[in-house]
Amino acid sequence: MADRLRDYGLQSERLLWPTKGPSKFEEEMGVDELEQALGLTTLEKAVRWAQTKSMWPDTFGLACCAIEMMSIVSARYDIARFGMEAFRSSPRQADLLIVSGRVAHKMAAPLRQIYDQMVEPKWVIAMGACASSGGMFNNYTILQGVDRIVPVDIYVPFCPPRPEALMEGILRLHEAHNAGVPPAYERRGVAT
Amino acid sequence: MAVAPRRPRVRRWPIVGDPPYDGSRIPERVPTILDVPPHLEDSEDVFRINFGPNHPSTHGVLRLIVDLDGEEVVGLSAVIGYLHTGFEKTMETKTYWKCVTYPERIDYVGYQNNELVFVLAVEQLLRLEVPEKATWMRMLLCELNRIHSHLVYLGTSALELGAISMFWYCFREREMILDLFELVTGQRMHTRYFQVGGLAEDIPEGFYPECRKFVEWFPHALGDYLQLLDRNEIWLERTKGVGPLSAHDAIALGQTGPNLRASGVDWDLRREQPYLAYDQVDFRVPVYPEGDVYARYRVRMDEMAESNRIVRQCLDRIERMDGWPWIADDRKVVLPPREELHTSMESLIHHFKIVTEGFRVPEGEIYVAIESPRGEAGCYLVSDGGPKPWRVHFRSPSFVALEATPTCARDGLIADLIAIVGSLDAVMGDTDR
Amino acid sequence: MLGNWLPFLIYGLMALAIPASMIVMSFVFAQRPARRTRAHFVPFESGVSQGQMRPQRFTVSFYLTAMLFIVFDIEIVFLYPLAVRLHDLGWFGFVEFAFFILILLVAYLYIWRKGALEW
Amino acid sequence: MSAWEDAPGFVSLREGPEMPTVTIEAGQIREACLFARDELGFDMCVDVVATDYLEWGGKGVAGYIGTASGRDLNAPAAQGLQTLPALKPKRFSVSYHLLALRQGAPRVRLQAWVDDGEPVPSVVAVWPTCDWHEREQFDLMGIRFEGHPNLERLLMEEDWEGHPLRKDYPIGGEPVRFSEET
Repeated sequence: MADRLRDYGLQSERLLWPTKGPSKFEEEMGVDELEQALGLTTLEKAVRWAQTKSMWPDTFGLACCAIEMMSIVSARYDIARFGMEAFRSSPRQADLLIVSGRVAHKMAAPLRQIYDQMVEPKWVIAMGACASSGGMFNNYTILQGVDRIVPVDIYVPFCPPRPEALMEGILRLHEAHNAGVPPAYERRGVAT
Repeated sequence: MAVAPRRPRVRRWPIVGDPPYDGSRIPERVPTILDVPPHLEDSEDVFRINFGPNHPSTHGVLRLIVDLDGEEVVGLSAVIGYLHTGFEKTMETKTYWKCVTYPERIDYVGYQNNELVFVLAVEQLLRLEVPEKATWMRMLLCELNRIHSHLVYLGTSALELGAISMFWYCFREREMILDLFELVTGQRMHTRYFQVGGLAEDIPEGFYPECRKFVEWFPHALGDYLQLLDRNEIWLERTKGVGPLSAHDAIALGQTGPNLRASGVDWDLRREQPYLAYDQVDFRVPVYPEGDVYARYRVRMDEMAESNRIVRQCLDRIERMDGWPWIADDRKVVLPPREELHTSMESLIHHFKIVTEGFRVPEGEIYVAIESPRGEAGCYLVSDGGPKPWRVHFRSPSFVALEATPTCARDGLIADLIAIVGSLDAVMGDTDR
Repeated sequence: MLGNWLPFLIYGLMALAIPASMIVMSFVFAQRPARRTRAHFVPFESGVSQGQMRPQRFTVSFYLTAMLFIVFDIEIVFLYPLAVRLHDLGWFGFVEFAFFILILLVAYLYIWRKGALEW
Repeated sequence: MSAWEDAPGFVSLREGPEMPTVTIEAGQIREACLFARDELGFDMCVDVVATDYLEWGGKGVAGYIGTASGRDLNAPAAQGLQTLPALKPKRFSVSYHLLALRQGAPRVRLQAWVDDGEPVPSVVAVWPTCDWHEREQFDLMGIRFEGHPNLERLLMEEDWEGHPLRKDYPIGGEPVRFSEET
C-alpha cells in the first residue's frame, strides 16, 4: 500500500487536495474515462463502493448532537437513503462511530474502548463543535477534541449541526472513501 | 434509615387519590442504592451486568450497575458523571452576556426553559422590567419547547418498548416545532433567543400563520398517538403497574413535574407560583394517582394537549401586540439599537461598556424556579456586584428523577427497568451539569 | 436417474453456494490489521468492561422454560405425518392423535396449575 | 416569619426578594431541618448548594482612576466593584432550599456557614433526596457531610484529586494558543 497520498493516482480526491496535479498515468486517456469506456473497475474500487453503500453507524449519543443525530433517522432527513439506517448499538457490528456531543474525561476511556472494539475498516465522525474541539467548554472535565484519543475522519462544525450538515459530512466521507482515501487510523497512527 | 414524617400526614389537597402501595419502598441503607437481599448475597446466581454508558436505551450516558437474579432486578446502583461538563465553573469565568447561552446546553431537550430560568434569575437580581410582548413570547416558546421535549420522550421511550413507529410519528411533529423555532430565532436548537431584558430580536410576521397552522394540526397528531398506543395491548402490558412510586415516596425523593403529578400530587409551579404570565392563561393540570409508567405517560400526553391550548391563547394575545417593545430600554443592561449609535454619544458609551466589561448585577443571592418539561428547574445565582456571576447552580429535575430509579425498579424485571428509565425522562446533560 | 430430484439438487447447491461465498469474501476482502488490540478480545460491556467475563451461572428458570418449549413444539412436529396421511388413516388416525393430544393437554394443565409458566 | 425564632440553632433571619434566608448554626442543621419538615410543613427539599466565598470582594472598590493595576479592557471587572460586597461570616455557605407543598408555595433557604474541613451533619434521614445532592457538593466543593450513608464522589472519577468548584481550583482545560494564557 503506497503510504504517501500523493502517489494515489486518483482524480476525485481533489476534494481533499485541490492543488494536486495529475499523476503518472493520467496524462494519456484518464483512468476513469478508460474504465468507464470499457465498463471495467478494479476489485478494490468495487469493494469500496460496496462499503460506502452500507456503512452502519454506532449509536454513540452523548449530548445535544445526539438529538440531532436521532433526527437524521427520522422521516424528513432519512439517512436510510444512503444505506445507514441501521444504528447498531454494539461496536462489533458498526463501521462508523459518530461521536455526537461533548466528551468528558470520565467518558474518554469507554469511548476509546468502544473504538478499539470496532472492526476494521472503521471511520469516526466528530459531530459538533464540542466533539471536534471542546467547543465552548475549555475546562477541567471536557476533552478538547476527540482527535486526542481516536483518529477522526470528518469534523462536522456547528452546535448542534443541522441534520443536513451531518449528512453532508457523511456524504463527504463516502466520497473520500470511494476516491481511495484510507480510513484515518491508517493515515495517522493514533489507533494501535 | 429513611425516616417517614413523624405525624402520619392526613391526605390533604396536594395528594390526590389513593397511592399504589402504602409504606415506603425507598431502599433503607442508602436511598439511591438497591442492595442485594441478604439471602441472595453470596449465591452465585446473582448476575451483575453493566447497563453501561454506551447503551441504546439509557437516554444518554447513564451507567446502571444491575444485579440480576434470572430476569428479576435485585440490585441497582447508578453511576453518573459521564457527561459532567463543568457548567457552573465555566460560567463563573464568563460575563453575564456570554453566560446566557450556557444553560441551554444543560437540559438540551427542554433548552428554552433552562435559558429562561437563568435569564429570570438575572432580571430579578437586576429588578429589571420586561416588556409584556417579551413575556408572552417567552411563554409561547417555552410551551412549544415543552411539547418538543415530551415528543422526544414519547418517541424514544416508545421506541425502546417496541413501538418503533411512534419514533417516526413524534419526530414528524418535532420537525414542525423546530421549523417554528428556526423561523423566529434562526436556529433549530439552542436558540439563545431570550436576552436579559427581553428577546434578542423582534418576532417576524410570518410566524403567526405558521404557528397557527401547527396549533390547528397538533390535536390531530395527538389523536394519532393515542390511537396507536392507548389501546395497544403490548404497550398497556408493559407500562401498567410497572415501577410504582407513591405520593409520599415521590415527595421524599424530591420528584417534581410529570413524575410528581403521575404519583398523585397535584403540584404545578405554573399554577402554584405563576411566573411570566401563567396566571392570565387558563390550562388544566393533569394528575394521576397510580404513579406507574403508564401514569407518567398519560400525564405527559395530557400536558402536551394543555401546552397546545396555552400556545393558542398566547398567539391570540401576541398577534394584537404588533409594534410593542420587545426588549427593555434600560441602557445600563440592554444594548442600544444600532441606528442610535450613529447619533447619540451616551448610547455609544453604553454600548462600549456593555460589550467590553459586561453589565453589572447588584450584589445578592436569588433562587428562581420554573416548571420545565422535566420538573422544577431552578437557578441559584450569587452575584458580588461584578459583571461575572460569583456562583451559579442549576437545580436539575433529571438529577432527582434518577434518584428514584432504585425505588421504582424494586422487584421488577430487567425489561421493566428499561420502561422505568424511559418513563422518568432523565436527560443526562441535566443530571451531570 | 436423477429424474425429478434435479431441481432439488440445484436448489441445494444454490443454498450452499450463497453462504459459502459470503464467508469466503469476508476473508478475502478483509482489511484486518496485523496485530489486534486487547480490546478485541474483551467482551463488549457498554464500554466499561474490565476483562474476561467470568463465567456466570444462569438460573434454572431459563432451562425450565426451554424444556417446556421443546416438549410442546415437538408435539406439533408429530402432527405433520398425520396431516400428510390423513385420508388413508381415516378415523383411526384421528382418534389415535386425539389421544396423543389429550395426554399433552393433561401435562399442560399440570404445569399451568403448578405455576411453571409464571416468570 | 417569627415561627423561625424557635428553630434549633437559629442565628438570624433575612427577608429576601423571593424567599426568607434563615441562617442556622452548622452543627444543628439536622434538627433545624426536622423542625422545618414536621412543625412548619416544608416537606420537600428542593436543592442543597454549597458556595465558596474565598476572596469575596477581593477586587476592591474602583477609585476614580481604577485599581492599582489600572483598567484592563480584556479582563472584565479589572476596574473593581462599585461598592464593597458585605463580608461573609465564613468561607463556605451550604444552603438548603425547602419548599412546602401548600397554597402559595412558601419557600425558605436554610443557610449554614462552615470553614474548610468543618463537617456538616447530613440530612439524608430527613429527606432521602438529599443523598445525591450532598454527594455532589462533597465531590465538587469538598464539604464533608458526616452521617451520610454513602459519601463518595458522584460526578468526577473516583481517583480525582481536588474539588473543582472551589475558587482556588484552576478552571483547567488547555490554554488557548496566541492568547496571553500560554
